[in-house]
Amino acid sequence: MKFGVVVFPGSNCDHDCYYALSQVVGVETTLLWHQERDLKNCDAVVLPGGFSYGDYLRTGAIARFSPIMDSIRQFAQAGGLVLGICNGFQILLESGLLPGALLPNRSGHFICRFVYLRVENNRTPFTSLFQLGEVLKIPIAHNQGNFFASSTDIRSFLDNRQVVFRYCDSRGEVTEVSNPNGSLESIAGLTNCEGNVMGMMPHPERSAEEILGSTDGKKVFQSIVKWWEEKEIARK
Amino acid sequence: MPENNRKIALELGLQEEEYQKILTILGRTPTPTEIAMFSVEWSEHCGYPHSRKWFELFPREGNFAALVGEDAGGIVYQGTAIVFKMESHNHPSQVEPRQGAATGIGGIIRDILGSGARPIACLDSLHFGSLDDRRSRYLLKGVVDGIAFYGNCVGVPTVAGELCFHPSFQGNCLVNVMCLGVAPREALAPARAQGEGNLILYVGNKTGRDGIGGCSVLASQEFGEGEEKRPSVQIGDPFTEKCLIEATLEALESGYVLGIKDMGAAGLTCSSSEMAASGECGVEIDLNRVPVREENMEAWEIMMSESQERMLLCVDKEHEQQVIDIFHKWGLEAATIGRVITQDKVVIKQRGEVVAQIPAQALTQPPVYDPPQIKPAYLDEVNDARWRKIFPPSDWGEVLTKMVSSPNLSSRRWVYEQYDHMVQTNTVVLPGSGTVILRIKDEKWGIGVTSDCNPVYCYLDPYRGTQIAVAEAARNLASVGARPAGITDCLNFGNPQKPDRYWQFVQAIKGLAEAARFFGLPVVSGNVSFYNESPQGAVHPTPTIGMVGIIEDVNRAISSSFTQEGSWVILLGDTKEELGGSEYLQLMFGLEVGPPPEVNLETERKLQNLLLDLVSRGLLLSSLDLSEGGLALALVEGCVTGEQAMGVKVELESLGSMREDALLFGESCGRALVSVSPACLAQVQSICEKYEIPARVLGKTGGDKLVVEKSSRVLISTKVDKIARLWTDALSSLL
Amino acid sequence: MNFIGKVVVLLKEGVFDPQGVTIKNALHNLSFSQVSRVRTGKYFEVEFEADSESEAENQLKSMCQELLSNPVIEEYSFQVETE
Amino acid sequence: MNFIGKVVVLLKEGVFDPQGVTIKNALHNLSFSQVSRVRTGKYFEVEFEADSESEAENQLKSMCQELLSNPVIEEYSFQVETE
Ligand SMILES: Nc1ncnc2c1ncn2[C@@H]1O[C@H](COP(=O)(O)OP(=O)(O)O)[C@@H](O)[C@H]1O
Ligand SMILES: [Mg+2]
Repeated sequence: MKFGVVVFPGSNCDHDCYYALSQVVGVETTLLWHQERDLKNCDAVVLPGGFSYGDYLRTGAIARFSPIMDSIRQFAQAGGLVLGICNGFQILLESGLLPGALLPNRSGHFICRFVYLRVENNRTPFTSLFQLGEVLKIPIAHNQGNFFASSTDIRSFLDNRQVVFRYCDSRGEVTEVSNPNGSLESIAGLTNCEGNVMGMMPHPERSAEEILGSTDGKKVFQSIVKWWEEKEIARK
Repeated sequence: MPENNRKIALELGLQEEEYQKILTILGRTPTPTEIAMFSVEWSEHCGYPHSRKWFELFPREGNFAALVGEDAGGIVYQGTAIVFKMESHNHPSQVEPRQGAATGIGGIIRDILGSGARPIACLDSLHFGSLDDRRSRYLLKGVVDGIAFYGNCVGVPTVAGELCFHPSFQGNCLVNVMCLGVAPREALAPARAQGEGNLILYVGNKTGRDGIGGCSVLASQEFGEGEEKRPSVQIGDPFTEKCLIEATLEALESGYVLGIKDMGAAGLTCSSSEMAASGECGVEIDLNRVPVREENMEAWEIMMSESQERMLLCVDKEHEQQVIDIFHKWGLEAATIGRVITQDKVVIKQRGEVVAQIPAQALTQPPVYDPPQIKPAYLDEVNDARWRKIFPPSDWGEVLTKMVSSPNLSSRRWVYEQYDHMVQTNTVVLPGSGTVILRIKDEKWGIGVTSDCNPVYCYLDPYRGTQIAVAEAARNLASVGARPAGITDCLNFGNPQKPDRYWQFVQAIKGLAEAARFFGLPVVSGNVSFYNESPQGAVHPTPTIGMVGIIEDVNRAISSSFTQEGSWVILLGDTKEELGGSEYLQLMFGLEVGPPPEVNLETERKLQNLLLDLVSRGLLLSSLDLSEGGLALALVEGCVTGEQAMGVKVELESLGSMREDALLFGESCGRALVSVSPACLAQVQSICEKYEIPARVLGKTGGDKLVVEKSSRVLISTKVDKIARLWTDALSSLL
Repeated sequence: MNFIGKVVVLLKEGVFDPQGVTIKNALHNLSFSQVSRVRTGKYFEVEFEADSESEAENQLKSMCQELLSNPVIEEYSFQVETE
Repeated sequence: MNFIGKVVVLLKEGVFDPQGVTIKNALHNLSFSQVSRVRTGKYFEVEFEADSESEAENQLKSMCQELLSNPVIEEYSFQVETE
């Protein structure tokens, strides 16, 4: 299996994702420059965190027009796996690959800290190694992670089980206090209807090694690998 | 005409005798462009005329191989260069806190980038006036917002720093920023021009009229009352900086870049002349080729502009296009603006005419001054130990509550959570849980980094105060297992032409030099910021120390939080009856009197070695050096900084008899608080004996209360949850 | 012809505006207690060429829709002036 | 009486506006090549009470000077409307 990590100007978690995938998970990984259209036969694409185009104007607003996004749109429509992390999530929303929007954090500040997430759906390519309801420890680092959508949309996300991660406390309770940024329904991660595109604000690549304080993020990447390998076996 | 030029020179801040010196160097009347170039290059900020001679006192070598060059210096460990430098952005931040602080981060990152290293961490040491004051709160919020805005966007984690409030910073805040970078030793790039005919390449943002004369005007003058002629402040563009970092590192990797320098203070003047001078050659520059943002810019404006996010490169003439292509790929300006010549000259042309022609060596060797020093009169008044007469309060629990929720002692979480301190995934001990440790991917070893200075100690005794800052920074590092390796500094003082201020400065330099030499720490880089004065007077002397250490096995790194119930809590080092300069006296009695605690460098060294030994053997569960707030605050930090708050019960009888306030809140140097599992206690004690450091077992961790007793009398007994909440939320609730 | 488009982008009514709340509180602290609400938004001045005023308006509208605003959370309004 | 103050805060002429440059480049990439410049600014709508229109203008002016703009790098303009 082969991963591609997109490099937009201003991405700053591209190398971290590359390291986590290639060195920690141990899967073939390549960097994809935003000006290119070739996805280099990747089986999964990661849009990393950072500040593409400085977040000038709006987060993700300018990156969505990069040439590579055309290819990613086609790739996703054909069922390809796309994971957007933090700024990558924001880009997916701006490009319409995921529904909704991310507003500035309720506190008005950037927040960098470990949070807890509850797994709401483990039947996605991104969470297949988790138990339903499992509590993960993964850091966030963002200014605009406050998820917003109309109440009817939110309803349908919940009904379709598109909500994959919710912010919770260490015991798995979803409370007002455990919501770091004001996201509606404490949404931290969301897939599209089909389930092959996921965006999440927390950073799995920052919690992929014991020395960084948690390995829960590693399992997000490993889930993708497992899901893909099983599909390959089924196909053969 | 000559008379007019002399007037321009004086207006730009040059002294009469400096102007005369320029006449001698050139043998003619300088052109306005030349005057502008001299004025910035010889300014306090770039040329260090009032401080340079003292730098000779600093050790340039130490326990580890050191790099001490013209630019960012550093140390070398196992073939890896670790370069670091600190710089002030006080005056711009006072005027426009958000952009002032932001461009400070941008500038120091480019400084490190200019050495060819990848920036891997930033630190910020911040000093503001009293938090009761609205303007101080505005400045704090703006500065933190600016550092977050810039630092988070460029993807360099801001991992540590300091935050201190004191009325002396009311009209003049201090914003000191530090950056650290790493590169293979042989990949470092020189800051020089070389090889006749090679090209001078300008890359990054366009040049505008912003920040013109920033360093000569802004950083080299005091703030006056109701200042109208406010200097322009630059706007930070972290997006361009991020691209500049990647493009520059890519260009360096190509091998076609022969020299590089950031365009910081004094912009093109400084970068071009210093590259020429250190390459012992000259450069010829055509200003018509400089990418400019505004039309009709005068030569002197282009030469003085401090537009941000620019670098100057010396490029192999055969490979100009390859290098340009790299910058274009990242969407950056790249223009060949000149070439290297053999003569010792900086030649500046505009519209086909030579507008400046100055010997590079002379331009980069500003005059050196040694103004008079007088020991300030206040010193005897404030160092009279009058605190011994004060009557201690009766309820220590209440005092503790007040201390943990005070501006200076409460948790800094409100600050560091606004900074992305994890990007690059190297931060293995996070801010707030001890001294920060960074790993180096694929290496076993790691880096510890800290900054420190207590301005009140330095006010009461600049020499001793500075030594304490060095000792404390070293103790910070040793307590988590990092061996102190090198120092950078940022020396913030008042007007050097006032003899009492200058005396403070010289005392601090001497204290720093001696302590650094004693500990085997080279001073690899630094920065001097004078004229930190407002109509209320000078700031307290603040020689901020930035220190870097090496931890041999990064997996051994520990934090300050108690981690295991039932572990023994041990105080290393002696507690003396010392309260001078303490936070306790200031907060509880409004007293700022000395003398500050004694510092014994020999004992400090023994303690450092002991801590390093204990950590490397994996014998400690937690470790934290004592500083402001003394033993009581160290206990609080042990209890509340972990994932789950944990109680502790201690008995202080073994520390000897003295005032209870000194016991609890005294700030004696040379101490650390460690916790040890019962199985290791005997071994730890015998190692402490070997190092001749007293180790007093105070009690055990566990429960949900912080309990402090003396001779079985309860001094403090309080729920840790409550203390944790107070400590953590204090700062944000005061804002 | 040269035009200046003046564009205001606001969060839609009903979308929480934390910056607005922060600024309102700050104004109260400065004793502007008479302030009941603050809405924050973005402002752009776009200088561009177009053949006619109606043409200019059409172009600016496209810019707003395609780039300058996000219809999920924001609404825009503009004015076109000749230079 | 209830007023709405509409405030625009812009970077002063000559002060570098990196956001504006980036947005202009993005518009060019979207083939709005006729755009020669973009200036970015902040926009505020302040709802407040005052006794009269001139009183309202005075108050809004103080808010702009004290909080909404920093005269070192920014300039402001406003309009007051009755609700
Ligand atoms: N301005 C700041 N920026 C980032 N981190 C900070 C800042 N101020 C304090 N910190 C962090 O908060 C923690 C406590 O700070 P402090 O009490 O000054 O440390 P120390 O006890 O080592 O002197 C440390 O991890 C420190 O690096
Ligand atoms: Mg300290």
